[in-house]
Amino acid sequence: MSHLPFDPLLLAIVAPLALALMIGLGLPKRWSVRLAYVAFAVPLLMALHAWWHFSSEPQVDGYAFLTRYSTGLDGLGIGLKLGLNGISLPLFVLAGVVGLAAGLYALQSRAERLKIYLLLLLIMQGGLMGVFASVDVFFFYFFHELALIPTFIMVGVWGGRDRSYAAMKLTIYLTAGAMISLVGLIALYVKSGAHSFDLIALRAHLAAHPLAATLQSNIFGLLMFGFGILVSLWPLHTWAPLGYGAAPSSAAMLHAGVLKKFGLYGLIQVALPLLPAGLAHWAHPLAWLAVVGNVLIVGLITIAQRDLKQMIGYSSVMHMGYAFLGIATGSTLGVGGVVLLMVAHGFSVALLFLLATSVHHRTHTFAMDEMGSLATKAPVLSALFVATTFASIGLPGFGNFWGELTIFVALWKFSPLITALSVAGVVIAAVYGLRSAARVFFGPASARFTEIMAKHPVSDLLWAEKIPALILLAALMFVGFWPKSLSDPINAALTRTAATAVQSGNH
Amino acid sequence: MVDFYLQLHPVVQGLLKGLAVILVIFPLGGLCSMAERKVSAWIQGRQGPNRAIVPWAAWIPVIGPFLQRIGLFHVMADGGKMLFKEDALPGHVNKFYFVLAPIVAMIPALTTVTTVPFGAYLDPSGQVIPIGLANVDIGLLAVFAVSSLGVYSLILAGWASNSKYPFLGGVRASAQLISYELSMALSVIPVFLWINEPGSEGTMSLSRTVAFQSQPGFWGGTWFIFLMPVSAFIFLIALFAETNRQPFDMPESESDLVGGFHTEYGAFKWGLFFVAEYAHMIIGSAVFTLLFLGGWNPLPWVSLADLMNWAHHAIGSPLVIHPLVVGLISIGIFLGKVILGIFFFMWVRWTVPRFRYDQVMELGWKKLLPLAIANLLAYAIGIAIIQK
Amino acid sequence: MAVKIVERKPLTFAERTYIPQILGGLRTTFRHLARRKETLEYPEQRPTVPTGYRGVPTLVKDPHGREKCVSCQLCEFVCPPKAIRITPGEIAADAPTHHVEKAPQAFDIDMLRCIYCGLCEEVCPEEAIVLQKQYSMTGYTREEMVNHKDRLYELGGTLPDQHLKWDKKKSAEEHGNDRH
Amino acid sequence: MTLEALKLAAADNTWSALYPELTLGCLALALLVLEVVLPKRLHPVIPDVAAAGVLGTLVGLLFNFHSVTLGADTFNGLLHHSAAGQVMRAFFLLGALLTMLLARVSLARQPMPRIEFYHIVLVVTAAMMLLAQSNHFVMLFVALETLTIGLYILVSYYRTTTASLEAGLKYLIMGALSSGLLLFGIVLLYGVAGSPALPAHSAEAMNYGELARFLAANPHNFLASLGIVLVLSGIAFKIGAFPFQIWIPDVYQGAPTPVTAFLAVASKAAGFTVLLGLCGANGAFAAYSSLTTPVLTAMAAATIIFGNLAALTQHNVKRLIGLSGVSHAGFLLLGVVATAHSSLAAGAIYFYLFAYLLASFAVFGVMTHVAGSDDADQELDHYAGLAKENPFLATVLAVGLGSLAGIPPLAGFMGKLFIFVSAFQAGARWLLVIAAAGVVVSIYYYFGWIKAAFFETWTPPAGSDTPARPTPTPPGMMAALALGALAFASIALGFYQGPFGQWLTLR
Amino acid sequence: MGPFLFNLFAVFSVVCAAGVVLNKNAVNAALCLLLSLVGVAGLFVSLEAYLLAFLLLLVYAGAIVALFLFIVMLLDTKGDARPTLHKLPLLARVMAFALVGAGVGSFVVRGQLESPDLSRTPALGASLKLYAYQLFTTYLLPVQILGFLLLVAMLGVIVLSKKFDGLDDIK
Amino acid sequence: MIAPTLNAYLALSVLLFALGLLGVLIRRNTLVVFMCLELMLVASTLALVAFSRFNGTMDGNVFVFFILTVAAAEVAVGLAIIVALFRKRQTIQIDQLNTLKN
Repeated sequence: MSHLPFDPLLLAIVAPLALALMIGLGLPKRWSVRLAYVAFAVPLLMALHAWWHFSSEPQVDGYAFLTRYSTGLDGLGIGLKLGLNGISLPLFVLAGVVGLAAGLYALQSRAERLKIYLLLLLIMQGGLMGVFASVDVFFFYFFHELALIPTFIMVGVWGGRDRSYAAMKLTIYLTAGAMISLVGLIALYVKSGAHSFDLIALRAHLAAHPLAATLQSNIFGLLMFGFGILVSLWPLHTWAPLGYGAAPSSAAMLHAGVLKKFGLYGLIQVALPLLPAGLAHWAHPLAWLAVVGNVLIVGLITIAQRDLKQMIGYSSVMHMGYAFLGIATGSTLGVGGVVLLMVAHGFSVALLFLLATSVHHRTHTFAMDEMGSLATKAPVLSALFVATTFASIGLPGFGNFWGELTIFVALWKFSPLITALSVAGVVIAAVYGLRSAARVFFGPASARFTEIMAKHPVSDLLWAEKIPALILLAALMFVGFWPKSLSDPINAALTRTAATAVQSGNH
Repeated sequence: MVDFYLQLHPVVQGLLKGLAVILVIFPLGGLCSMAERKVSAWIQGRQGPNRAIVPWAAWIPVIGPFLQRIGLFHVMADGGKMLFKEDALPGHVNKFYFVLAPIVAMIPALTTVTTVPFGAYLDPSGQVIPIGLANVDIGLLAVFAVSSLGVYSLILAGWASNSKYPFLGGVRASAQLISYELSMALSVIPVFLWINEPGSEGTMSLSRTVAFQSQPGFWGGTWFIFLMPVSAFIFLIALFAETNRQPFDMPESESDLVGGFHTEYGAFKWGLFFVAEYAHMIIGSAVFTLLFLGGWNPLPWVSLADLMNWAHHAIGSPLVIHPLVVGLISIGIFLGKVILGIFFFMWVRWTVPRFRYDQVMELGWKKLLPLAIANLLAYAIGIAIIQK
Repeated sequence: MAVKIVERKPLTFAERTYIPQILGGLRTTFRHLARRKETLEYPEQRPTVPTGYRGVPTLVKDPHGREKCVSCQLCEFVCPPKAIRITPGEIAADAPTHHVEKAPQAFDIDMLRCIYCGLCEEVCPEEAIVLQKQYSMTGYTREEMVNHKDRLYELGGTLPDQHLKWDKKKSAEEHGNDRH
Repeated sequence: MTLEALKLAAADNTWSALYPELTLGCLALALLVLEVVLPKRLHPVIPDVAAAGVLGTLVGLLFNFHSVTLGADTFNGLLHHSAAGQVMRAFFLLGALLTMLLARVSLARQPMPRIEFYHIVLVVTAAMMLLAQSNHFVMLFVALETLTIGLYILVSYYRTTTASLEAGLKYLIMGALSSGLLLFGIVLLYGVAGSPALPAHSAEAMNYGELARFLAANPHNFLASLGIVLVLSGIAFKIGAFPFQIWIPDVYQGAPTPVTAFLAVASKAAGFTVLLGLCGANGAFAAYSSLTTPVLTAMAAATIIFGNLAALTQHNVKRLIGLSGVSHAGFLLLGVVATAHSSLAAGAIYFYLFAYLLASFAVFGVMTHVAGSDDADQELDHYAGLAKENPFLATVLAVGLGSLAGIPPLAGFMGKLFIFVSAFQAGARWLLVIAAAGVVVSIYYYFGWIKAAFFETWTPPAGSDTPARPTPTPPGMMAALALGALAFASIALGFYQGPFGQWLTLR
Repeated sequence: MGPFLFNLFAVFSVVCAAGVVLNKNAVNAALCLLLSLVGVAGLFVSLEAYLLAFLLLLVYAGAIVALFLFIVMLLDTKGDARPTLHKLPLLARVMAFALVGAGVGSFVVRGQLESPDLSRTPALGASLKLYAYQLFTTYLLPVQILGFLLLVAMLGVIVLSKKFDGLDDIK
Repeated sequence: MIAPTLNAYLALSVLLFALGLLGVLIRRNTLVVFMCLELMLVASTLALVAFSRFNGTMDGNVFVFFILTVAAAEVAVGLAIIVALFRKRQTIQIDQLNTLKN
């Protein structure tokens, strides 16, 4: 049991939501801001607490901190069941860290109507914590949507160029994805016959009574495409760069960094263990889609980008291709790599968005052609940006490296051809990453940037920006230097689920 | 003769009945018009029509002058005039409906007569058998239903005339007739509540109401006018309104509408309206007699059977209780009451001035209807207590 | 003097129902029903004509059967509806009444115009025009309704007064006015 | 028929079982009496009396939820009391209460008399409550007609505007036509089921139970089938299902906004209670499910498709919400289709209806406040910049629309989820696909509305001869409280269903 | 007598009903409706439902159609000003005819019911008492509801057509 | 001569109903449309009475009461609406009632 007199997971979810509610009911701005620090910190503290105590906690089927709260739908097998296993734990921590960083960044951003902005961000944060703490598939989905809604509004209200169009497109794509995955989940629920959305119960039930192979592949297809849209699987990815390009930085950080991982997380936690035959059916199509679409095509498109934020958006889409590849392998190694990549990419992409916004504050543009020589004015910013770019390319020393490496290793077994193609992607990533860094920070300043610099004095990163950036960078480096701290529980959990999956796959 | 009649084809029987009705109602209507002239004259201290006579009647010593004095031949003269006068059809009217309206006026007038029993005879076992053309179980409802169709003639006449006064008359008529139907129907419900005691066969038959009023005993012998004066009062007023008689003759009030719905009519078509109005009056007072005045019973607490038995004892001849005699006597008594009723209509006409139209509506909706409802409630409760 | 305002009496309930009033009316009319009829059955019964009745205007003669009218035309002028038309004529010189000078050559009274006002009678200095008790003048044509002189005399007849003004005048002319 | 039999029959008239309806009836009469008795300056109190009475009835009903008559037939089988009936009673009372609250706002802008409105609402509500419990065609017809005729009046209540009268006339003609169809269907069923030549004929074939017995014994009777189809089409009119939805946009637009809300929610719900009573699992037509299921399935599919597609192009929000209501009817029909094979379906429909009630009234509440004196003229443009002018209304609107769209943390999502689950349980997969697509499409127009309120600013049209848009009425205390409560309930019911959820899922 | 009356009234009511549908003039249509109702009332009589027959006359013919006629005359509409038949309405009309025709046809072909022997089935509709018993015991609740319905209808008509203070839409 | 069987009555009532429906579909004058609606109701009552008579049941006859009352209320309200609308628009042709358009 937890050493705390309360449920840490529930607190992590409720704290931001409670503050959001209070703000909604009219808390004064001063208090809102003060309490927001607490509300963003609490989830991280709870996540760290959980991480610290994870191994020492009693576990049920790999899950620790299990508690169940009835919401009145016990008859349907729905209940708020919270718990963490080896896969969700890193992501839970990720959510806490990125959430805090995004929150801190938002608090210093002086956005107009800050209260509402905070409110939405807090809802997002609460939802994110809920997504990864839910054992119940229904609530897992539910919290995701809860976190997703504020994104639309934030893009629509605080967004940049084309925000109205972007918000609309985002909403429709993501809702469509959510609907498809919902249908898949319902299908799973109804066809499993377990009368429960509880993942543990479902797994146990399906281990005993596996579904027919065609059914599995159908449901897997629904989940794959549904979740795939949410994770920007090619060719349904077009919302992502547009949305990220328009989104305010904190929203983009949280969404790209954490929320987007929901789809992958769902595939790993739900689809892989429960529908092994489905994966077998879909693995190759998925892998080809990912490598050709996400990695190569999107990679090439990324190179062609002129807009910094869009570039980051496309790069994020491209990295998701690796994650899909890892899932397609279905092996413990590959999937473990995916989880690692998810965590590392979460940190790195959030940091990139943060830094990109900071760049914008100084250059008043996202167009890379109109920048240059920022390093001379803002050395810390450029250092951080370059480091993060390295991380995102997958250079050793950062979490991404380990993730990608394990995926490639696992992929080799799956298909050498695809491996070769995907490795080519790394080269592409290096090209656009380094080129962008070079364009923005080095080389001669463009005419326009000179003009801007003349008007606005360009400073280096302020402390208010530095702190969230450093938190993220620290986390990124931590994963890079000590991946074992994550991979152990991941592997343990994956082995456990793989065992059940193999069991049911044999039927 | 009766046997011969019964052997006829039903359709022929029906035709004969219809013919009888026409043959009775038309002259009756004429007689009523005569009566109206006489009564109005007498009330105004005049002699009334008393001059016209045809030569052959003048030769009859006493009767001839008498008929002349009471103005009988005026009726004939009028009838002849209406028949032979030029029947003008104004150019601006809707011809079809203009011609149709008076005919429509006659339909309810003639149809309702069939459902009204007008006499009774004693069968060998001493049972009182009512005489009527059609004895239907829902008699009164039939009368109401068919007479409610009378409104169409007024609406059509008013509309087809294509002229504003007739139109106003038609509009007034339709509103007035519909308005008063309500209180009329409500006012008679206590009567039927009273006669349909629990366990009996439910009926709305008019002859049954008469039979009830001829039963021995205090309640049974009472006429309903004593038992339910308010009902009778409401019914009477509504009857005035339904027949468009003064003081309710809004549809043709000559002081503001020239001639009302029949302004454009003349000659025979006008005559039909005229006859229809009197037919309605006859039927109205017949129904009133049946419901509230004991029908063919001679006096309150003295039924027809009592009278005939007493006469049988007094005279001793079995001829007295021969069905034909009893029938004639009962018809006589009944007709006497009906005539009294018609007289009352005329009496009121020459006493009470005409209402204004808004007064008519107010009286109907704001006075009579609540009164009728209150009356109904009171009797419903009272009857429930009495017949417990 | 202090003004005293008399309050209007509100109607009592019975009065507001109007039923007693209507019953009263019915009683009144019913009483009339049985009363003796006031109607005069005209051709058979005739009204008694009172003295002073202004009936048909006629011309009268004196007890000697002579015309009284001297066609002074006063009646013609006074007649409001201008119903009278007189054509004066001379009296023949050999006539015994030559001294009267004028007599109507024609005297028409249009009965379609006459309003029986009696002004002609009043104005006549000779009392030659007199309203009779006759009240019914009928005819089939308009012409028939114009009373000519002979018809007027026929209707009027002789006025039986012994005054005989013109005789006195003549004798006074002849014998001197001894009375004066 | 003897006196004793009569007394027995009369004894079955358990008036005490109808206390909520009787209260409403007496209250309605009391309003008229009060209008006469009270001096004119006290008349504004009368609507409050009505609302308080309804509230009292609602509270009384909830406290006596498990009254003694539950599960019994009263009034010689005219009525059947059940827990579902109690729930719907509460539903209609709530609907009436909210309608009255909206009417206070809306009627204040109109020169029409007030008290009659409340009177009619009360009577109509009582009729709906009886309809929900009717177990006999005579009762059904009489209650339905009382409800419909009351609504004719309410729809054309703002007789000073042509739109209201036109809407009233259209509703009248369509409503009367549907009544005619329904009636003829009833007559056919009654006649066939009473035919002595057929097995299991009954002298009291208007009773659902007797009819169900007859239909079970005569599975392929042409006349009975015809009757069923006619009855269904009559009901389809009331709920606005395809192809009988043509009246919806016009009538919704023309009717006074509170009445539109009442129509959209309560009237539709009444139609569905009838439909459930007839086509539900133990309904009168259960034996003919081979006929009703395809009919209803086709109807549901067409309704969803039509409603959503037609709503896409609307600019008048009343038409928009009307057509979106059509698609909601489609979702509910989906639930009705599922009742035959899913125990959850009926509960799902009830939940959906409740969620729909909360969300719709929230939206209509905002519409009432945004509308000007011309009630029919409520364009999407009028909402531009609402978030700046009145953030409270905008938030309530967003919550309401979100719930209608079925966005997760809100009650509407739970409703859709239940419907989808039950539909999947019943095997209506293609319907489910259509429904899911419908949800995505619906997001577009709902979000467009939210977008107008939040993301756009009002600019008067170029040709400035068009009059300025109406200024929103700031909500009064009661209205604000009610709207806040509705929005809050929409959110809370999404998270926590409690005893209501227990009842739904375990029935 | 029976068949004769049936055929007479049936033909009469159908012809008049067709008159309602096809007549250009609204007044004619209303009168056709009236006659059709009279025909139906006659059919009721031939079915021995006397009370209903006369109620039909009293309520429908006496009040409802009179009201119709009243309104038709008040509004003085000049018949159906037939609009030129556009393509769609024409199509709709043809479809309407086809639909209704097909419905009636299929009904006549397939909707056969065995006709019970009339002499052995009791004519319950002839007895007034039964109506009363049913209305005041079994169907008491609907009767009460109808009371409210009528009240509501009355209020509605008042609201929709009365002249109120401050409302100048009715002169 | 057609024998007055149940089928005959039924066919008759269906015919009347269909005529009413047809009128509702093809007529443009709202008053006439409304009349046709009433015709439909009457056709239903005819079938109801016929069924009651031939099946020897009572419910149908009683139902007719309710139908008649409902029809009366419906007509009253409907005509009030029509008159009110006519006062506003001076027309009752369905085609011309097009205030409500998107």
